Amino acid sequence: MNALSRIAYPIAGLLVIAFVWEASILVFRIPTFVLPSIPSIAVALWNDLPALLAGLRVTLYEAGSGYVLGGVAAIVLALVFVLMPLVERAAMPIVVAVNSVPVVAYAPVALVALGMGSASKIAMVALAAGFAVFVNAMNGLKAVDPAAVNLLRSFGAGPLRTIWTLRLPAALPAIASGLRVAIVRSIIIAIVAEMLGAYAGLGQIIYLATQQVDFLRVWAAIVLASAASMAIYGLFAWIDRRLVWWK
Amino acid sequence: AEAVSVRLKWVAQAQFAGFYVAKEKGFYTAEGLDVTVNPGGPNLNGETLVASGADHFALAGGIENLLASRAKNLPITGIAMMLQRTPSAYVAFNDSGIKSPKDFKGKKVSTFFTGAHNTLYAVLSKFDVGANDLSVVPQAVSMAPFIDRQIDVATVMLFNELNVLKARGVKDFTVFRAEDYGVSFPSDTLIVNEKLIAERPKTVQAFLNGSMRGWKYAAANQEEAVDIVMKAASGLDRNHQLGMLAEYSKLMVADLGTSQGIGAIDTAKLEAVRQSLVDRKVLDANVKIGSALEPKFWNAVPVEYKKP
Amino acid sequence: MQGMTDPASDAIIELAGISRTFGGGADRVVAIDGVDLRVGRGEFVTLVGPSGCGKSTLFNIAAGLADADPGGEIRFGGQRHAGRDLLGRVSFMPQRDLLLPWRRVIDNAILALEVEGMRRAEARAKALAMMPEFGLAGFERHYPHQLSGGMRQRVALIRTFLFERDLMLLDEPFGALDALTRTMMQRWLLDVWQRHRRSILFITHDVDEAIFLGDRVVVMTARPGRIKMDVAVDLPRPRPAHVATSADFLRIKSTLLDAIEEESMKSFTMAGH
Amino acid sequence: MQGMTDPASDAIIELAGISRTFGGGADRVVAIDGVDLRVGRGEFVTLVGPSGCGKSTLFNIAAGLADADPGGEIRFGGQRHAGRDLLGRVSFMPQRDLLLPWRRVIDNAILALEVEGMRRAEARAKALAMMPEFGLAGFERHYPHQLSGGMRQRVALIRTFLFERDLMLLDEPFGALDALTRTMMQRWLLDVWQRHRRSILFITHDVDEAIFLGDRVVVMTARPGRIKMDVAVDLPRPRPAHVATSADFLRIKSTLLDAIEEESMKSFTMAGH
Amino acid sequence: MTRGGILALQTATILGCLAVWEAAARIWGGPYSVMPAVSAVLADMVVNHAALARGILRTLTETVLGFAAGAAFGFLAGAAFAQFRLLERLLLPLLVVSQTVPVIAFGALVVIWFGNGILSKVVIAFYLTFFPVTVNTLRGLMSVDPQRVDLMRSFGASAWTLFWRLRLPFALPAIMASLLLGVSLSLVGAIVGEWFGDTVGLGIMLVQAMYAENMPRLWSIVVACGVLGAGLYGILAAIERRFVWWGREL
Ligand SMILES: Nc1ncnc2c1ncn2[C@@H]1O[C@H](COP(=O)(O)OP(=O)(O)OP(=O)(O)O)[C@@H](O)[C@H]1O
Ligand SMILES: Nc1ncnc2c1ncn2[C@@H]1O[C@H](COP(=O)(O)OP(=O)(O)OP(=O)(O)O)[C@@H](O)[C@H]1O
Ligand SMILES: Cc1ncc(C[n+]2csc(CCO)c2C)c(N)n1
Ligand SMILES: [Mg+2]
Ligand SMILES: [Mg+2]
Repeated sequence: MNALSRIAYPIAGLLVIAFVWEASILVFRIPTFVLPSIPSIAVALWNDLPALLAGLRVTLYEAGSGYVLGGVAAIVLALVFVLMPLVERAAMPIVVAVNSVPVVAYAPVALVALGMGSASKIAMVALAAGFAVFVNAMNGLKAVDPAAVNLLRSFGAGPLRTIWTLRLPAALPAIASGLRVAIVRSIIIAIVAEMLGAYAGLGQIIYLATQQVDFLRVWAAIVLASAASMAIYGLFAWIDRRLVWWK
Repeated sequence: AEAVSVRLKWVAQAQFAGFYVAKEKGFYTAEGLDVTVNPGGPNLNGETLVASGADHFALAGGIENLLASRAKNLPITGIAMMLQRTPSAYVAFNDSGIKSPKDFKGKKVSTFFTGAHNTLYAVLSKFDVGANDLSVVPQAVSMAPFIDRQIDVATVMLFNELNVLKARGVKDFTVFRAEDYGVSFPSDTLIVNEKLIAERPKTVQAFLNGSMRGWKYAAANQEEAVDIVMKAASGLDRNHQLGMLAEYSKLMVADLGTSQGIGAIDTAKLEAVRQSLVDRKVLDANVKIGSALEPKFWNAVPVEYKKP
Repeated sequence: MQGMTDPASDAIIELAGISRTFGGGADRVVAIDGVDLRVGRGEFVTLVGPSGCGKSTLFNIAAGLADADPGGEIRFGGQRHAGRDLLGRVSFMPQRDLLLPWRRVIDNAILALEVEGMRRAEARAKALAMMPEFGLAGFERHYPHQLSGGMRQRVALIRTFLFERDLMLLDEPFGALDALTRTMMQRWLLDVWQRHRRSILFITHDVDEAIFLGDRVVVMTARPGRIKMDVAVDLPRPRPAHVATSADFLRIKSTLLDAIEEESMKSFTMAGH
Repeated sequence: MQGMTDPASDAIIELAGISRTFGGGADRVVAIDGVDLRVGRGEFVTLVGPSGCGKSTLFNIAAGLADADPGGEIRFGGQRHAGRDLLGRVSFMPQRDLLLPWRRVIDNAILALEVEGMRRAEARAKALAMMPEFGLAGFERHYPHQLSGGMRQRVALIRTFLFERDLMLLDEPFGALDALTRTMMQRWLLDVWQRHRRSILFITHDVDEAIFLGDRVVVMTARPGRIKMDVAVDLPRPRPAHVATSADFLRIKSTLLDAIEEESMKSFTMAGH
Repeated sequence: MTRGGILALQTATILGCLAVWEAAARIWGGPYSVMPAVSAVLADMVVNHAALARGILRTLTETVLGFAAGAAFGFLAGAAFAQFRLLERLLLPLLVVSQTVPVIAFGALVVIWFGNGILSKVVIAFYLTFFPVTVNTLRGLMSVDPQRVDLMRSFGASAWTLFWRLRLPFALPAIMASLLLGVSLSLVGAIVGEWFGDTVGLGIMLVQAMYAENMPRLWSIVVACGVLGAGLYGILAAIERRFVWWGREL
């Protein structure tokens, strides 16, 4: 697939969405406060752009920081677990339990403990993004041919070396897949966390606009968030394709 | 019976006791209605739900929210005002040196940007404090930032956050009521879709009759009302709910609420609010109170259903 | 668990009473059962036996990769060892090539060197020099999936040879090679062995190869694997190609074939159990 | 693209001018280059050639799994075919066993039958009957990772034999087997071939095996693979084991060895390019 | 290590963590601390057990239904994309777009389109679940060993057979990983869904406790969520260990 079609198909897809959107407004007579027309959203986006971009910056900062923090922590944790099976045995139930609490359930705790600033959002994003990466990393690190592990051990390779030379490269596709799913989720979690209480960010803008019945602004903020997520996802998909170079 | 639904502005709690009581006591059935009470939640907006027809009625936000909705041509109309007085107030610790809203100047003040911020600005303007003279930040969920003194002044709902502070044993703080400075922003508007008014005015009347009756009963029988609410939404803290209903009732029966009845539409107050919003340029001058509210249904509610 | 040294022994490795059982219940398989085997310093021992008799299992134990059932004893360099101590001290070539799909040929070849900590450039230079001799010149930058079966095996061979240890355990290292490539690899191996005085334990299915290469040929029984026969090959070295037609060679071969045949037949007659 | 029938030909498969190039630029490898090869109906043709010369590549093309470079022609049963048409019409055993790790031995064995749509119970019964003959009795319920290398290969063999087609393509089917097991498998194969009049194309590295089994032995050149030599083996069948010491056999063997040696050497001298 | 030993180790770890928590809460925490003592949380759970049980049951139902729908759709989409690459190129980007939209911003739309009942919660749980399943199914199906594909094709396997006999088993480990993730997301979806107007469920109890700043209550619900999530995760993990034990071979 060449670069052109890689862009062309999503754009074709977006055009289809746009068409269905506008058509259903006309056919089903959907009022603007339920589904505004695309041009009116575009106008709102344009008019509010400075404020929205400022919000986006905050959201991306929180999402990015949390993502990096959570991603790194998840991979490190997965590596530790693979390195030390006893630790894995002991700690896995705790990790599963902590991870099984939906991030939104931590939101109140995070807000009260870490305040309404960025710290609480970063913590929540780290937790959510980390889990996605962790599950895939564990899966990838463990799905290694045991015979290959034995070969490396016969060369005198210790557990660290085995991880670096064998498990990590073998797990790369799975980790990349986790990272890819996690990045979009990071942005959403940041927005959701902001909706529950924040000083700034797209989520806060969306929450306030909802309360103040400024539906065009809600849509403009969401379109901006989606566009940013798409762009970042595209970038990651591109990197991901590079990662699995040997196939 | 005719099925209709009402959307609350928040999750089930004593703030909405009247609707639950009316349902439980058969006041709606007596009017020939089968009412579903739909709770709200974060990111739900009663104005939109009623405008779209998803719900027939809603207990929506303050009058400023209704005016803003009208400015955006949402086909909704207010038919009653539950709170005759501003439900919000401001708290500051005594040792902060803040003695009056004038002292908010240069301080960090948090408030709900859900409409309550308009009240704050109106209070401040009484003291010639401009928006740029202090730092106003959004307030959410928790009073912790205030208790931990990260914030100098916080906003409280008289029927909710203030009770939370008291229950937690927080002392030595002063409450600044907007009302005390002549800022009266009636709140908790009961709204209905325009189309329903046009097509089924009897239904609107029936719903309002039952609701007012329910509210009157709830205000008069608070213990029982809270029990009814708690049956609808288990897991609530009873004492907290009792406190909520007590305060809520006070705001409800204040001013016209006493003289004319619960839910009265105080046009003079509303006009003052409208003017302050227009002055601050957050509302288009073309939006008139008359186009946003329709008092005829409330006027037709039998007096014994609404007069406390 | 390193015990006392036994100066009397000049064996590099000595296995005594080694057994290994897999699974339990209905699936229980006794792979090897009380194997005693020693390889002297500088000795080239070849190991033959019917398919599935436990040769690879024995190798895994000798390389320190798998534990034997309790009761046996492994001595390495005269000292008693628990299996794991041997990791990194034995140059082991497994039956499957186990090339890493994400590494180019050259980087698969230097895997052991990398583990040892050699600088990559240096290791690559060393491996690069061996490529032509192994018929892989021009394929250094290919990935394993772009190679033929025999080429993959040769990459695994280079990888093993670059991991220079006193004892080499080679599990059918030439199985996928054609006759001539195999002959060339044999020459190469003998050369390395003689020049560096390595000790080699070598599994093969080719009796000719076993005799041609070995100082001794050890025959294993059908499963459960035991040592059935241990034949010294007293042919002078270097052995020319036509040694395979010599009377001595043929005599040994026929002894071995009889032994193997007897054992192989068991695998099939046991069959009807 | 099925063309007209050529009644004059009694070949089951005929390859004409088949080439295959991999990669491009610096990595370009011409694996095979203009191969002409025909296998007659009921004929047993063995194919030998240096490692990496393109034998497996040729098989993949003949089985319909890979496309040849444009220009060549494949005729199957007298009709011209595009490669893919041959899928499902040729019994193909690849060089690697490719057992499915999640299936038990018995279920790996019946894979082809299952694909054909046979009822599982029936297919299992068929496979079960073959287990003892392949020395796998008692291992039906094991998983592939619990088997030795040679046992895995035998499971792959059963899988192939159960897929009964007029043409069999076997890529080093006995590579991992010991001498005797190999002999037994050879007998088995010859039996199937003769009883059912199958046609077989068989890759091996063992020249003895090539001569012992084949009606013709085809020798390929070093890469790029071409047909170097096509030797008819006019030894009467059934061939006893000791045929390997007969003068005719040895004559053919020496011809072949010379040819292979010449080609193999190229792989290594080309090396220094 | 024996089964019993592992269990003992795990129990000890959990009890140890709880003990540290309790001690820390008693030393540093007050009655309104963000982290109340374990004992306080337990006491609240006892007091509130009836509501808690009702909440768990409701949320569990929503989660399971949403998860089942999401897993099924995610799998079908991934399988369809693997089979028809054109479909993938056309539609996968749209699914990606869908995942960039924060649903909870659309409370009103969800209510307008899916009503106030359980359906709207299930839809949101579904919406959060299906994407990782789609991605991993696609990835798992595409990463199948090409030589094994060739072998099956040589047996004349149809695309259908190839899928059931080879691609699917090969992809199962990756699919299972996504289900483990998906079940947690499904729970998130159910909880968030309850915020759109409901009276029963852990999500709504969470909101109530949150705005009343009732920390022991909040934690008792967090614990309930954790138990629920861990239970669902545990069931899936057990299924994985039992049925999808094969990894990959080089
Ligand atoms: N992981 C395992 N689990 C169960 N049984 C096993 C396992 N590994 C090997 N076995 C069994 O042990 C026996 C010996 O296997 P091994 O691989 O040592 O044979 P081998 O002599 O190397 O055979 P080949 O010549 O075919 O490679 C076989 O019967 C095999 O089924
Ligand atoms: N997918 C591929 N990409 C690039 N090159 C390939 C690929 N497959 C095979 N080749 C090249 O084609 C040549 C022939 O390979 P093939 O597997 O046909 O050899 P072979 O005769 O079967 O060898 P062997 O006896 O070692 O199995 C080799 O040089 C190999 O590197
Ligand atoms: C008019 C009005 N504004 C703010 C609050 C305080 N409050 C209670 S719940 C909640 C979340 C909003 O959805 C907030 C901010 C209130 N009770 N009423
Ligand atoms: Mg073996
Ligand atoms: Mg080959």
